[in-house]
Amino acid sequence: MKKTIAKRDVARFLARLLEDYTVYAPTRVAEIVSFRQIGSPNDVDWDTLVTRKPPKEVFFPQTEVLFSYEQADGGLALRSTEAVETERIVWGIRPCDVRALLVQDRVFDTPDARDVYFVNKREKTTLVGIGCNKPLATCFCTSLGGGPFEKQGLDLFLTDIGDSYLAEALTGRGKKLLGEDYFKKPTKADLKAAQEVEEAALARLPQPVDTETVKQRLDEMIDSPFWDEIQAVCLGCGVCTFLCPVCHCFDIVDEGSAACGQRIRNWDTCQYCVYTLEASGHNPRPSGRERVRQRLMHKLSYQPVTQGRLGCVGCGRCVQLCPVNIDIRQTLAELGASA
Amino acid sequence: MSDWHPKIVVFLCQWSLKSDSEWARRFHQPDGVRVIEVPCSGRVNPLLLLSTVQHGADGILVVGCQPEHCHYKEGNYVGRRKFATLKSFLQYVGLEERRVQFAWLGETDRGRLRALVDGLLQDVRELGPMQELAVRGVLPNTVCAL
Amino acid sequence: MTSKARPSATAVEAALNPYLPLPVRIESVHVETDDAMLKTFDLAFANPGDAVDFDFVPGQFCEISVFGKGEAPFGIASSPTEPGPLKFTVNKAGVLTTALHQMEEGEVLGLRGPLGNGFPLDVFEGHNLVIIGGGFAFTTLRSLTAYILHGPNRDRLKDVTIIYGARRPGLLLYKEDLAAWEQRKDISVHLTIDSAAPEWTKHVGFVPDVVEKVAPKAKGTYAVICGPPIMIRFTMPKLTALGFPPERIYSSLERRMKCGIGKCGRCNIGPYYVCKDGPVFSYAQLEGKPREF
Amino acid sequence: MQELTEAIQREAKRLLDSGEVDVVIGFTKGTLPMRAAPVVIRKAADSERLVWGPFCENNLARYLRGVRDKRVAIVAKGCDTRSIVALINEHQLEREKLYIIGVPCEGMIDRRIVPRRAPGEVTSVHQDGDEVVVEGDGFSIRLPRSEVLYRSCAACVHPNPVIYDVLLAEPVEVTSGDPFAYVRQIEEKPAAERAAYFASEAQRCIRCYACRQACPMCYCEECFVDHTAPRWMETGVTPAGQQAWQIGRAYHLVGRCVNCGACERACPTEIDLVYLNGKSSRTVWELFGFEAGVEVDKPPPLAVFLPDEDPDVS
Repeated sequence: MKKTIAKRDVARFLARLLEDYTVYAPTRVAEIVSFRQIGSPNDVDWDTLVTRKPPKEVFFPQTEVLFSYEQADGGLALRSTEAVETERIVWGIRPCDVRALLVQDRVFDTPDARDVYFVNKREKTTLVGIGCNKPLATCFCTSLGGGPFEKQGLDLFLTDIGDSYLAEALTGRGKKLLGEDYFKKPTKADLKAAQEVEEAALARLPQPVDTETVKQRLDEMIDSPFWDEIQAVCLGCGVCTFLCPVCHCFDIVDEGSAACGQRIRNWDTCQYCVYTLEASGHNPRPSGRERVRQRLMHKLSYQPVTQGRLGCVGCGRCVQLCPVNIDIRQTLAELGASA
Repeated sequence: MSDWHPKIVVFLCQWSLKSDSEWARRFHQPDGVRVIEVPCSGRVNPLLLLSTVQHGADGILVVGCQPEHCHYKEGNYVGRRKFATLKSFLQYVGLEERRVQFAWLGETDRGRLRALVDGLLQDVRELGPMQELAVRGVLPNTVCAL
Repeated sequence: MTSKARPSATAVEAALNPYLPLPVRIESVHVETDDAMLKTFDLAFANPGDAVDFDFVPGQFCEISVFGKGEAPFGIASSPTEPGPLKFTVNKAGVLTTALHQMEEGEVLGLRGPLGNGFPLDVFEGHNLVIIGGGFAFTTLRSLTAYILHGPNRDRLKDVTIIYGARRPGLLLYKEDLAAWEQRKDISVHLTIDSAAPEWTKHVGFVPDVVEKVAPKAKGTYAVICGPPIMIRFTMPKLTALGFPPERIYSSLERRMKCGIGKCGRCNIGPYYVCKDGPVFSYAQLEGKPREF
Repeated sequence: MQELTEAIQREAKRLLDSGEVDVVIGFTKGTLPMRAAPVVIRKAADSERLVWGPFCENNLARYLRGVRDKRVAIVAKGCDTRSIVALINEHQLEREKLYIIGVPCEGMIDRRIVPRRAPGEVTSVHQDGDEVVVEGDGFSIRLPRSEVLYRSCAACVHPNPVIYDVLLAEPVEVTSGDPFAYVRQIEEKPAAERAAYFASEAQRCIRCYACRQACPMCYCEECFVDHTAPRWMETGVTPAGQQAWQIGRAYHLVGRCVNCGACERACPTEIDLVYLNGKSSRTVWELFGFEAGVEVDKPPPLAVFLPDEDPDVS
């Protein structure tokens, strides 16, 4: 189902949604645009295409309490924080970030172990996506099978067609939102305009990479000097992984005493030396070589097997923000090039 | 915060005032004062002070021996430079000057420690509870009582 | 395994939230080695219903919570055939294990599990089995051995051989069990220490050399090997020389783990998670994967 | 710039060809506008990959700890050489194993400020005298270079290498400003305002430790933030944990920081880190007249003392 909403009505529509939902949207704080809970439609930043931090933190916060514990008189009381009360909306999520969530779904929501903290939030959330009319120079979703107007995983999809948005409901949840008065039947011109922006966006983006070849080559490169070249300049910081919408690794720690405290989880990264360091002092990934290899292999070789999806969606955050300009697109180009 | 009572921690060099562990026990500790003996004021890690503040202390006093009287010859000289820079740094990030105090005491200064502790308590009472540097606790409503 | 009685309330909750530990009580603590670096903790479920629901196979592990210090994975050293508390043998190494070593009878810990795959007993069935262990990596091997020797289970395997070494006699784990196994006719036990010691009448030398000396026949035999990396590195060529193909050599891998359920990522080796797809792997599975273990 | 690039390439080629060094650490062309990327060159033929320009923002001294076993040449601007001196003074490097290719520095362009002054996505930036030409889809603007320099560069008083084996250009003129003017701005605020400011900056910290990893002086085998016994601070992105990390890191650099600003440039959430480090440098200057990394064999100020000095403590 497709409808349109005039841009001047969007703020009122959002205000209406805020009555029933907790809404997360891109907001700007000290020049950094990230998804945060908004209190009013005015909080929304409409201009930023790729947010600094990915929206994964709405479902998988960087620091999250799993439960609090208390021990007294030989008894143990645990209070879990898994329950999610209110319905949520993530507003303005981009197709690449949605694609990343679909990978995370397959990590956190498996038949043998459902991560209730992630799953409960996912189940309570309506995703309102928006297409990317003018992809950035660092965007490469199309290299990896995605696209600036890909709709999979979304409930409602918006296309900016000038003075209004074309809104397409993709699920029952999306349809429910389209029920509001602000939405009108689209004209032929609206549909044509949407098609035109989509074509224009695609023209700005790179060609697909042969990811199957990339995987095959990587699998043969475990001992390759290739990794030494990357390691030589990699700082070993967590920027690429923390800002990656797909990366899902975490650490679990207790904050508190034996008597009472909280068990929390924090984002963690394979790029840190201490990530795999064992209490004995043994480290199965002793140098940057193994660590840079792990990141790329996990995304491009292992995840296609374990999650059935690539661990990179081409959002370009790691490309933009790597302090030493390590660029995964170069790796893809080198490995994906026909022999 | 009418039910607030100031909490202060004293890091006391075990050699200062020729004190031994007996001395600390004899020293009457008012409510809210915790005296921790350390082998040398030079050994007091700035991170320990930060951690103490974040664990709920409202004020800190570090006591070392007088210059030239360090049991380890120069521990307090090293400490002196460390604390001077630390103090200016903590003040810069917004900690009130009187929250963290340092003193060098000698054999004849037995009465002074008491006065310093009382002074710090008084300062902290005036300043109110420590709020800077964010007291620990991931979710405020589930923080344990310290 | 057969299905059990209705789960207790706690177990239901834990089944829905895989991160919630079940309360267990330290029933007893036993110092295993003469350097006191290894202790075995007998843990009993605080809620008896939880024990009923706890089905496991040898080779599986649990995440044990020491509240305030966190969680760490430990292989289950007791066998599912042994009634009573679960056994965990813990080497004092880091923050959590040091805290655990200081704990006493009656104190409460948390436990999540059983986790991981365990030894492939159905694969071993009808074959000979050689169990090779070194140092304190004998915990799940104890579970495996006790399981095999329990009642009719023994008939499911042909010859069973154990080769177990430690630096010196005082560092061998489970001395009473070893003594009892040595008395049995249906299992051959080879114990070794690194260098000769007074009153020691058994093998002297490193595990790889004893493997060579004992020379278990490879035909129709599976090998299970657990031990420090250096032992495994030198034993593998011996096994290969004896004719063991990689698909008939199994090992239980150790990696730092947190979630234990394949989410947190750190025990990833190639397409596997040691916690979820292991910890027991055949060497055939590990071929061509990064040697990150 | 082109001349310097060619001079660097020639020097690198000569050093590798003659076998004088095993590797050359320098910059190569980046993949984005306003970026140059650190590179480690091992073959003389690869020397042509080296570049110089207004985007060589990383402090390359950071890489020296990874190549201690080799004879190394390093392309170094003023701040890089100060870090080298500081590392030598802390016995982390041997001067004899290093060949320093000194490059006078005119200051690096802030890749975060420039896009904010442009009307659209920036696709190309180059320097033209005292101006920076910024181009993108349908626009081309010129900005005064002095307005788009990194804060640390604008305040720099050591743009010329303080130590080198070869200097590839005439030294640049040193501005005689107050190197700590930006610190003074903060100092003048009331304590509560300062506390609020640093708390709000710290709040953006994602604990990626890019600041630490980018810093030449952060060479500890195990960083205090990773200590588990004792654990000094909360582990997560909580206000207490974030602030403790920021303060702990900056304080640990007292008398060691050379104010290169590499930490701030690496920070993905643009935390004003130089204000923290700048303070520590200002303090050691005021108290001990010490400036890090300008004099070989002058030990860091917290490693020494003078018995008759009297730093204000009480």
